[in-house]
Amino acid sequence: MPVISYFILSAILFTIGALGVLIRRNAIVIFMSVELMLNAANLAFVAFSRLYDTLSGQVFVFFVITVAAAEVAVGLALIVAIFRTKQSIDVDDMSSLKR
Amino acid sequence: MTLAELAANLAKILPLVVVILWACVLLLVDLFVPKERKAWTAILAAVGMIVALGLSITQTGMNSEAFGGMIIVDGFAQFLTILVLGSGLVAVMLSYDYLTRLDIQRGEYYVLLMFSISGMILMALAADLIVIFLALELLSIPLYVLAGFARPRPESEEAAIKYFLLGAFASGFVVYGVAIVFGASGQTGLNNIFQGIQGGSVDLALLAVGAALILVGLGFKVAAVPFHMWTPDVYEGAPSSVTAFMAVGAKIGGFAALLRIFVSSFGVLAVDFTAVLWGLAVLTIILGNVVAIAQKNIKRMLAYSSIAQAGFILMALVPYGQEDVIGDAVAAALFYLLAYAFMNFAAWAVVITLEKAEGKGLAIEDYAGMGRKYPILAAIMTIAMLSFTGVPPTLGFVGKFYLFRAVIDGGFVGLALIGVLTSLVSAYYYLRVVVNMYMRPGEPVVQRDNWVYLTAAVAGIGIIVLGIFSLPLLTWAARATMSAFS
Amino acid sequence: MTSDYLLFMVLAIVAVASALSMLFSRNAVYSALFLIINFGTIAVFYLLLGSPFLAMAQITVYAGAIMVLFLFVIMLLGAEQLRKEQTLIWQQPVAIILGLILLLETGYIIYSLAIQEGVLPSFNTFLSDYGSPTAIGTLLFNEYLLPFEITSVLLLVAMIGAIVLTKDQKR
Amino acid sequence: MNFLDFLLNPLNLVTFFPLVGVLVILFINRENSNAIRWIALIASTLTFGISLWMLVQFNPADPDLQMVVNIPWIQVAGWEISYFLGIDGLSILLVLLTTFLTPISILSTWTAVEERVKEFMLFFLLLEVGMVGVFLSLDLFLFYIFWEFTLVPMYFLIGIWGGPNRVYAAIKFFLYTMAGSIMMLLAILWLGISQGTFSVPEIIAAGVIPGDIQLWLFLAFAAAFAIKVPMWPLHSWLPDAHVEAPTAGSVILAGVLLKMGTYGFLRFNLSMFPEASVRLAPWIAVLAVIGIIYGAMVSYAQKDVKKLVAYSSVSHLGFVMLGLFAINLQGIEGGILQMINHGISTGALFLVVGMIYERRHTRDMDSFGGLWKVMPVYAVLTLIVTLSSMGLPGLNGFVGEFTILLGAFGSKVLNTPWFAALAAVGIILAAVYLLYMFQKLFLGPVDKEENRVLLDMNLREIVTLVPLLIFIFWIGLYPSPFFNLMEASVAKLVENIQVAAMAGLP
Amino acid sequence: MFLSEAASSGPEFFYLVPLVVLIPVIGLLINIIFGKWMGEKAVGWIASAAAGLAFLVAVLLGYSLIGHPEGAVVPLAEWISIGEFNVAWAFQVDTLSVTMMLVVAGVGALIHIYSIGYMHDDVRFNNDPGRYRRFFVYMNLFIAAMMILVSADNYLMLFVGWEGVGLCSYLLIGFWFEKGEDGIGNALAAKKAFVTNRIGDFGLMIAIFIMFWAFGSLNFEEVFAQTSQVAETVILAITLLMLVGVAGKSAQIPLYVWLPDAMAGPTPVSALIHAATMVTAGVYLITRSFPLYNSAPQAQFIVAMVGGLTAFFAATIAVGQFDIKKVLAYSTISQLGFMVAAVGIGAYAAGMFHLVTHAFFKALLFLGAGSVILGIEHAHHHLEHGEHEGEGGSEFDPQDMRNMGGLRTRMKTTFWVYIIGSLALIGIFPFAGFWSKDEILLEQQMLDPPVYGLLLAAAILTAFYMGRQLLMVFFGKPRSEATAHAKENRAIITFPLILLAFFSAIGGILNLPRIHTFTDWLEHTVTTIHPVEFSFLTAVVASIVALSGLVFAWFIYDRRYKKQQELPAEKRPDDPLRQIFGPIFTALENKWWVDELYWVLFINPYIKFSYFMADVIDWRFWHDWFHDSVIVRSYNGLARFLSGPFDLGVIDGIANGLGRVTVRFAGSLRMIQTGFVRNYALSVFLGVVIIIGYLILR
Repeated sequence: MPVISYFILSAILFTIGALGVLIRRNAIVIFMSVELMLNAANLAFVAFSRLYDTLSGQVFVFFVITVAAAEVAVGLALIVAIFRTKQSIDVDDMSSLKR
Repeated sequence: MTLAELAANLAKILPLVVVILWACVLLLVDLFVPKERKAWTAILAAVGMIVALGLSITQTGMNSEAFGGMIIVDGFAQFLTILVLGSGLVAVMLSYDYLTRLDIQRGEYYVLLMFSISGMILMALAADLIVIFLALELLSIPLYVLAGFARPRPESEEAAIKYFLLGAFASGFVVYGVAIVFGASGQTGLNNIFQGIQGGSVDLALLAVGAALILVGLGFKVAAVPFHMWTPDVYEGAPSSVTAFMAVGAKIGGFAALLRIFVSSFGVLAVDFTAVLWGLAVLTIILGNVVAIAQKNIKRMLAYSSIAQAGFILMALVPYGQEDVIGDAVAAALFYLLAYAFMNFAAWAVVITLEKAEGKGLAIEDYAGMGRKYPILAAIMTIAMLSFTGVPPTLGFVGKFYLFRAVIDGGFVGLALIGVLTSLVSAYYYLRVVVNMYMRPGEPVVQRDNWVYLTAAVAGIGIIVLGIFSLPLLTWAARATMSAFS
Repeated sequence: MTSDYLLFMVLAIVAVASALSMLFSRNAVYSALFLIINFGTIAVFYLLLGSPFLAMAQITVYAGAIMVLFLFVIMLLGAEQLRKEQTLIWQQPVAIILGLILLLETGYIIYSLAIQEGVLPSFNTFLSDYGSPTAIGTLLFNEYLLPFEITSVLLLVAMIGAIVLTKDQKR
Repeated sequence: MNFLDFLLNPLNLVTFFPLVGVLVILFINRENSNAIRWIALIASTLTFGISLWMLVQFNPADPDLQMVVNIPWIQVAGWEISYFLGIDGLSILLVLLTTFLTPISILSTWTAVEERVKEFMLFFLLLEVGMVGVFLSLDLFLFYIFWEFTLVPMYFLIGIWGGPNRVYAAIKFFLYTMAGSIMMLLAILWLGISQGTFSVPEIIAAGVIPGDIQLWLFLAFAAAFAIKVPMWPLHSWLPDAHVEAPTAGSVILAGVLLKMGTYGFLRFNLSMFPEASVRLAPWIAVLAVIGIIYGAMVSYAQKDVKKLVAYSSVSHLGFVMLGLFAINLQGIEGGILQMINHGISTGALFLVVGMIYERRHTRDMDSFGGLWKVMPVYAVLTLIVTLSSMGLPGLNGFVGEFTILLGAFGSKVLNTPWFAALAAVGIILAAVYLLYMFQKLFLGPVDKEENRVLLDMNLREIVTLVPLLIFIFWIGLYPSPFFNLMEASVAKLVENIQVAAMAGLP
Repeated sequence: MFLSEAASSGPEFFYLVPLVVLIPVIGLLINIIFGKWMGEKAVGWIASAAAGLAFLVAVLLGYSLIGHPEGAVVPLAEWISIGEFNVAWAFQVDTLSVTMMLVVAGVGALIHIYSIGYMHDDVRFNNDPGRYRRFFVYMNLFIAAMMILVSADNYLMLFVGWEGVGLCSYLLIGFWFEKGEDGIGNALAAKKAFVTNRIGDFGLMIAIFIMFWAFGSLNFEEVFAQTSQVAETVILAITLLMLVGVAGKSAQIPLYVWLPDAMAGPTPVSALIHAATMVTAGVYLITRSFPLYNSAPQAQFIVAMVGGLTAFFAATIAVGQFDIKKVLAYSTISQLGFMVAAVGIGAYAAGMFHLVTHAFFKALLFLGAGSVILGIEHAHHHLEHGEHEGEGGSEFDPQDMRNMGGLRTRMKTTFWVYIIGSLALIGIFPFAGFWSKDEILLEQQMLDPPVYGLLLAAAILTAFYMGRQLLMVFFGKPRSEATAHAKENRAIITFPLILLAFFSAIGGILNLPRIHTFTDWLEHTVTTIHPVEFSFLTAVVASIVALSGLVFAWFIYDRRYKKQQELPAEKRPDDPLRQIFGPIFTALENKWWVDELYWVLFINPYIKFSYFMADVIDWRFWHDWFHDSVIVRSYNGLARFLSGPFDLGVIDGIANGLGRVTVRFAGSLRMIQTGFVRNYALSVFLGVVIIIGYLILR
């Protein structure tokens, strides 16, 4: 099982995640896409970690998961807060700051 | 790791530990501080930072590793630590009255501020990609919250969500970049990666891609074009005191990591990245300076200006692969960051005095008549603007001089030329503020705020005095660099 | 090897498909559910790659806690679907084209890596306790003590942040 | 050098003494305008006194730098920046001109500037510090600091106390001059890196800059100086700045700031890049001659007196440039003297224009006429100044222009008399536009009612103008003391250039 | 000779020479500083005394020269000294310079005295008595400048005087600066004089440059000593460029146009500056530079030709003028032509001789004319005041000869001195002009026949126009009320006239044939001249020519004029000549339209071009367009372009530009205005794609 397969898979997932950020308007979905990106990266990490027979990659993934959790807490709180004022979580509605 | 080892390691990062613990304690103490006495929280936060500052100063000359090489305590880290702590202190001074005015005075503000500062300090200390990533998050997440601190003001919330979503997006790239670097080298420690490269066991093409993605993520933090677009919106929407702090702090953090990573580990990639960094720097200074002209809101203008300033600092990274130049270049970057902190706080202090609730008083036209009515504030703003432009004898001039010198020394005369030309362009919009203050009639009303006045005065005088007597600072920056990268 | 390969391919297809479905689902709830599937497959990959600890973490923290939180918020806000109108018509095609370009670029990099001998080879056999929770735990509390502590701070910060952002500002 | 020596060095004193005035003024209530005026006047007059003391100590026979202050300033990580002041024959007259014109300008603002006197005087004294610093500093870094620093006060002088279009003019002034100086900044950096020092004498002494690079450095420095001068076609900021600036600002702008450009050519381009100077001299001469003719023609077609005088500066400074790049004794000495002459004559012209503007609040020449009848003293003094400006023999302008043209005519570097011959046409044209101006203002019948009641010059105005008139006659009739001051240094400069670059010339 | 013996053993007064400059300067300073508190008389007399004292010094110098004819150089002070370029304030005393000094100070003193009376009236007619003092200051300044010119020992100091007298000329022509055509005519005339002179000075200046680089000095002695060592072409260039200067100052073709206009100055000025002294500076310059001219024969040829042509050309114009002073002005140009022609062929003595005699009789004629004008003006004013209506006030021109006539009975002294002056000018034996002109004609006849022809023609015309003037002014009947009431002037005015008339009559004795006092005197300085033997034939030819001109004038302006008086008023021509020559007379009256030609060829194009440069090139193109459009607008444009997606204005602008069809499209285009997070993310993503793409591609 070449590591390349995992790499390819993670690249595809990462791109899909990035695309999600680019084309979805729902803030929550965008946020989920970011999570997908992180997961893609994690996958690569674990694969490379396996390749080099070291655990530091896995540890990194552990940290990433934790960070993701922290981000989710703040992010969702923000989204909720915004929804309270704007009654919308469409990011395109959040464009009063411009020019 | 034994307890003794742990203690020894923690001792090396004592300023950081103090800031974090102080923040935790402050969080608890704040519960007992009544709402109308939040000044105590502010003062305690400031004291904490002063303590950390003192501890950091005692570390002068230290050059050692901690936590198995994940942390490097050296002059570079110390320089930035002191800079960050100083900025934090100033941020507290700028914030207190302002928050009261906006009716968002809450103790968590200072706690979050301190956590963000701890992230920045960690960034300066970090020598492992894992730590760098964590530090990045540690500095960012409090900033996301702080940007939305003026909740439920919609622009503040909007700034927060934009900053947050894009920040998360950018950290996605950082993570993936770290993954690829790890894939190429099997290491996360910067020193290990460097040794791996020396040993020839690293695939450079893959490493370059990883480095590129890390560059993107950090470029986002320092607001380099084309990763800058959040900047104006967030700067405008966030409370001004936060913006002032963020403009300096996030840049320090971002550049600390960029300099550390690229200079200490990725020197071999210079063939690839010289051009990339060149392009980024050029795009950033040009776009930042040019678009700033079109701005009518002073916060947005300062945002673009900060983009441009980031571009200038990026210039220092361009010759990063040349060993004989890089020392000067990094020192120039450090010095410029310091100069930038001064100019930035001087300008923002004046902005804060003039800002009224509901975002009034932020148009550049609102500065009309300042020169007559508030000559000292106007003078400070003018000094800041001139320093941004790079007119001697200000700190900004010395900073640019040093930067361009390093750039030319590295053989990038064209880059320096673009740098000076865009400085010229920048004169146009910086002068517009001056024009409004001195040459147009108006009746501005300033909020009386002694701490902010003090900040403005100190920063303003510092810009001139340190501009003339810049030797100690230059020496400091040069020593800091020497201890880290030679 | 073949069975491994087959398993990998099936899971990979599931992962990509669920990711794409997440991407194109109109309904945010569906998106979340697809994402959970995706995370599940990734957890399986972790198992395949010899990290049972991470697989567990993935299922419990990610698929479990985080995604449930997502779903909860979606439901709470009643924001499953946005109004139909598209605001940025050119954003979508441009983004997709750029995504394709990025994939092409990645493909090229991987291709050029693949034709090089010795770079990114196949995996070795497992070491005895590779990826075991014990091993990872030891690492975390020794070598990676500092990052570990930082993550704790990070979580604390997130907590404060969430409170600050949602707490009603009552007198 | 101990501290007292440092403090009492004439160069330090003359540079920074105005700051004493600044400090005092800072502590005076802004309502108390008269006290502020007096302090500014006294401070600048004392500065002039100090500069005279400096003149006494100056040894004209010594071609080298004198009264040197050279202490390390920023010396770290390969920077060799010193606080390096010195004076020689090339700069002494310009320093004196600066300290001389400043009190006169301040005196001229007595009634013209009524608003924000405090700031005005602060900026003015700061400007003096910058200008004197420019002429005295010999470290490129220090020079650049002073050089750029002068922009700021001048920018405010134009922008706050200027005419209706002042903001535009001020910004244009700032941006144009800054555009040039940033090019110079690059060249300075390059020199600092490649030579390992920013000290001008050391760079000259080393003399190792290869020819082609000299060319680039020359151009970079020239960009800054040519805009400042301003040489055609970079003059477009000048009419705006002059027309909008308050009288005192115009006097200093024309009198001193423009000289910073020509002085820069002299001190830096000619001294540091001799080969490039010799190679590019004909091109500079071409621009200078175009400037002379062009400035004269365009002056003639102006309706606004101040604009006319402003354009005449383009013409006059063309002469200076031509002289400097004749690269012989006559040309350069004439050029330096002409800098002084232009400072005096054009300064006086601006003062004169300011006086009438203060009375009538217009500068349109069509709204005057026949003023000689109403204001005879004013007319006569203006006539003398006008004649001096057009180079009438016996007055200062002639000595400068003649020696310049003489030098340019036989210059080995320019190698053709045609430059001088064409430039001499500029003298004819100068008569055309200046007499036209004089005629429009003073001759003919008094056909405007409001002109009939104008008051002649008062004592203060006469006092402002008379010192300038004294120099107009003095330099015209007996310029030897002035030439003597510069002779040795110029001779050394010319010799250096000859040794470095002109060996192969016929 | 007794005198020379006495002088050679007597004291030398050479060291006094700076006084010729300083005394007038002192005079003018006294008048400037104290004049305000002194009476008019005192001012006038101080100025006159200054001129007189200067004359006295000149006499003393002349006396010393008799004993020491080699003269001396008296240095006063260093002036400009740069490297090998050394010029001093130093005075040359020799027979040539002292001759000039004597003329300048002598005639000058007389005219000063005359002015005391003349200006007293003039300032009152012009309603500005305050200007009296100014006049005398200018006059003294002129004497000083002229003295610098003639006493310089080097070309640069000469140049100082050269331009200095130009300045005085400017000031005095514009003395009544609010008068003249449209109130500005005089000022314009003054400017014209100065600028035209500057054109000449330009030539002289270039000549000086060449001289310095060829000879290494500007000192007369040093330059002349090296003449033989310098290439001929260089000397040719120097001499020709000097001729340009001469043409300017001495009003030769093509730069003579300023002199007629210069008559706008008060009459004493015309007499002193524009007839007797300043305009002869050119002749002096050529004489002074004789070693140069002698070694450049081509230049000499051209000089003589210019002189001859000018003499003839100006004489033709003089025939068609009605202004009493304009006639004299053209006559002066013509006579200057004679002198230039003379010095052009190397007849320096003849030229200088004519210069001296001309100074006498032309000053006399001008002053006489002034006397006439004053007389008429007096009467005119008297009439105006008496009748309270007058003859239309300002329309009346007291200088127009058509308003004169019959004055011989009313202004007897003036009439007689005028007759003497005219005869001297015409060259009637034995008046001064006869001798000097004869000498010129004689030399021309021998050396340059074509020019001789021109001069002869000029001589006949001279006689004709002077006859015309005499007849129109003094004979016949008065043609205006004012003329009819004109009275002779006071003694202060007539006294100098008489004195000048005396010299005009006997001036010839200075250089009588066979004695050659003047030639010998000058030979000490101008070493190449030799006395020429008197030719009876030439004298007779010249006399016949002169007389025939007079006779023609009599025929036309007496006989024919009287006939015309019988015609009805509307058919009566203002000048009988108009009837005879018709269009040619109109051409003469309009000065051959030379001024108009210059206007079309040079002045107007210059003005137009200046305005074009200023308005179009400099302002609209360079200042506005280049700065505002190219720099600022492209700059703003760039700014807007870069911030384009954020800027509605640009999108709207594009939409409008695209026209109606695309308006609907613009609705969606407008959507790209942003503030959208996703856009920002896209930008980040784009950056990633590009950077990675770059890494792959390189």
